[in-house]
Amino acid sequence: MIDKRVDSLAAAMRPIRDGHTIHVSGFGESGCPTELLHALIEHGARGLTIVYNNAGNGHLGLAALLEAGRVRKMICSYPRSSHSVVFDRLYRAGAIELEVVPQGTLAERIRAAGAGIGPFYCRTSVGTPLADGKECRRFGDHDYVLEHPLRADVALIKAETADRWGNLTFRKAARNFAPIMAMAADHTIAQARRLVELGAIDPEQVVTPGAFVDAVVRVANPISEYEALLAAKRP
Amino acid sequence: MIDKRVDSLAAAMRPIRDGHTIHVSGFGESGCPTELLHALIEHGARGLTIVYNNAGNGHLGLAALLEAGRVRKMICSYPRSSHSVVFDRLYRAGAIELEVVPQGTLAERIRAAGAGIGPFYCRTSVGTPLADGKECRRFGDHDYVLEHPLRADVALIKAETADRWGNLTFRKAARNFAPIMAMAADHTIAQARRLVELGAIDPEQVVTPGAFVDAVVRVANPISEYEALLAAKRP
Amino acid sequence: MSLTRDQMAWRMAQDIADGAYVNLGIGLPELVGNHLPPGREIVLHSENGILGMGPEPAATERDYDLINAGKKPVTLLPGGAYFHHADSFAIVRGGRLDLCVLGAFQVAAIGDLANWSTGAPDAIPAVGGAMDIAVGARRCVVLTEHTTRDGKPKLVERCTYPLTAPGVVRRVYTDLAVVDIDAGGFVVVELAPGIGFEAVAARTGGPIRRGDGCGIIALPG
Amino acid sequence: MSLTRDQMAWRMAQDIADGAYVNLGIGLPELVGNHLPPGREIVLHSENGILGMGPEPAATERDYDLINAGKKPVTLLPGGAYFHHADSFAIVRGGRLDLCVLGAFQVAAIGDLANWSTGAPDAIPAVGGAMDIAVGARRCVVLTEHTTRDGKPKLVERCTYPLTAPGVVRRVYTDLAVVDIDAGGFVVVELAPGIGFEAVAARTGGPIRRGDGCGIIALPG
Repeated sequence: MIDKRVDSLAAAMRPIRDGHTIHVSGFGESGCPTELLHALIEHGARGLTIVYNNAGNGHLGLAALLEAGRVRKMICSYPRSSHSVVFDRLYRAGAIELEVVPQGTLAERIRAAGAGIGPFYCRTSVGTPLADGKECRRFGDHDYVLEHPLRADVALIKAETADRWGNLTFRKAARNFAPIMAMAADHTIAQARRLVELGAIDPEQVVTPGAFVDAVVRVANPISEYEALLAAKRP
Repeated sequence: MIDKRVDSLAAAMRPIRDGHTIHVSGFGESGCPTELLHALIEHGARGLTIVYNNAGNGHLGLAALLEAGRVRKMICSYPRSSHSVVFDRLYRAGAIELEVVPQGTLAERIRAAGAGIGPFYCRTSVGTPLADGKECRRFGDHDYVLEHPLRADVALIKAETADRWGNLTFRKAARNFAPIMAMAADHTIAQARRLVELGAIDPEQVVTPGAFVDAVVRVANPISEYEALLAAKRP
Repeated sequence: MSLTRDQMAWRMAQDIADGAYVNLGIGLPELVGNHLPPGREIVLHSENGILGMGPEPAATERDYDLINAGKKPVTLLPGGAYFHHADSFAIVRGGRLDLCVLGAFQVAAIGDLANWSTGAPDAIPAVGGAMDIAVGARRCVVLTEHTTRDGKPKLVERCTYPLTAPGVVRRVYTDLAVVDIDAGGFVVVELAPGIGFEAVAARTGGPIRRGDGCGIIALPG
Repeated sequence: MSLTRDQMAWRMAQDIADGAYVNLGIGLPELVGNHLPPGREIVLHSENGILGMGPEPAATERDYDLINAGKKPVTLLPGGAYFHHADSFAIVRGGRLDLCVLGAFQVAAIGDLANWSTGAPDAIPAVGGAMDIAVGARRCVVLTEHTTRDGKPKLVERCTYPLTAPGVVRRVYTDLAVVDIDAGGFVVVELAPGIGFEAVAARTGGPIRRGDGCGIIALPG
């Protein structure tokens, strides 16, 4: 029998090792698996490379993982926000490595890894400093840079609904990076607000098929990063 | 106002020109826009290059287009079936050009065009005759061949539900090539069994967003290729 | 008199065609969404996986699973759709985004755009989706003040800041003028009411000329 | 006695682990689906965009929008899903397909597979998804008769037909034996009841040896 449901957040973290590369879904707060990140802090893995669009807000979720000193390198498109205080401090102290990737190229590199293709040529970043050191080549009327697939050992993603085969649906724009990150990791762990019976998700409406998912944990009431930031501001 | 609904099949064909490359959705009968293909015959365009997984069955749909002598070249993965009599005859007579592409590479080349990326490296076909003449290159432990995006002037696809913005859903495995072909054409025409009010398709369940679709035509009761083949066999 | 930020956004919005698929950059370009001409259906794209973005919701209706690229709560219009990030940038690079409206630090007379980094040694580099969108959109225009806060030209001969993309900008909407970019450099096609061509040229750092039939920006009553 | 096609499919099916994601090639491999061991949940993938394929439907329930890669009507199990062709081959190449079971014209002692073309000058070339699946699946096995209809070996030293993929096949299930492929060539690990190693070797065209602990295929009562 296939049963990808895992009883606890702690149990879900067991495959993670020091030095792993980890995809983390989300765009700002939307779609970020905050509870999985907190479980990762408890788990204790160090020297991680984190692939995430941003670099964390306030002092919870990814910011808390950064603050705990577990992250060696961030790969992201926009590691700056009015609340990215922890990353700012680490970066300015030279305590963390940063690879900035254009957002669409980041998404496409992740998807290429998930689709099992090799490097691909992309026009984005040609003629900019982000193309420095990359192979540049002309096809037809355009110049392209060669971009490499970005695969992870583990993906931590946030879903709305899951079943025991690992089929997933998402909520509104919280979908963002989750489906492609789920494809592009050796071991994909999803937190889901609801676990439903097999067959309860319409097969036409499955966004991420279970083949891409290894473990599912229920988090019925995920933390709202926005609410937490508001609360932190209150006197 | 955005209204991509077109009144007639004939009107939908107007943007098609002689010599166009045309994506046609479907896998066998499933998802093949037979009525759009029949309208294309009526329209009269010649010298077409058709991208389709197979090469037509019996004497309707794509087979009828081939039989009418409108196709210069087929690009497909599997141009052979027990009923592909028209293509067989044309091919053996040297009356049609054929480019055979592995099915996954075909899908990925179409998607690359749709995603606006350039050529990509793929392991499939390395060491086989289908890699002959292609650039081969090693990355890490594997050899890859360079594959090029496959874009079309027009895509003809079959959908289940459409709205006036061109949002589409599909039915079961009839989805197959339609969503990626819709992405990869300058002008995408969809036949849909049902046209619904704007907002009637749940935004989470849109498979092809309207941005990829230019025209929608209602075909409430599409021809069943299977039934037609059966009928042709009856005495 | 130079235009207000809302007047700049309004002027830009008048040029968006009915039925256009449009991405509005973070900051000043976001204001364009408040001034879309009535009677036109314009589909706003957000790179985090939305087509058909609607206006900001009431405070009680905010949903942080439905935010724009600037991380602000938005709404979804009937006909809108959600999709993942790779599909979202497929729309951008795949030729299905008719227009992007971006902010800028500098725009060069040859269409180069610099809008992601001032190159300051202590700045944390952050690019977001700007490079993908600038290269991918069928038409790329800029909405920005004509000069920096300390009066330096933003329209320049060559960008001194790191580029976002070379040769992409077709038109710039500023508080002083509407400026096209062609093979000869900047061309003023409309002036803000009360602003003379010479005043614009004096605040511009690259080759600029007055376009044939250059008019006055007609602001709403 | 050589195995029937159903016995061959049955034997292969016994090696599929509970929870495996599996693609069954067109033809003989399709029969494996009829012999999946009870008590194991095995998810069948079809390259036209299906995970969780179930058995053939009753004649009255056939739906030609739900067909397998061989274009035959199938059903969908609870937990199944539909997706488009690019996503389908992402499963294949992206490392999420545990096993593929393919037919073959020839399998070489170094694991090369030839199963799409006999190279005949009048044949219409047609490859389908075989190349992608042979390269992409984590484990690739072949299910085929040991020899051609006219008695020529299908297990050969080097393939003479055009390759599907080099060096991918790990095991071959035939009507005579179960044959692994390792650095030394073919290794017989099980023999059909009543079939001797010498008889298998005589019908094999490449280096072959008897594996340690080579047993007899245990067929169901």
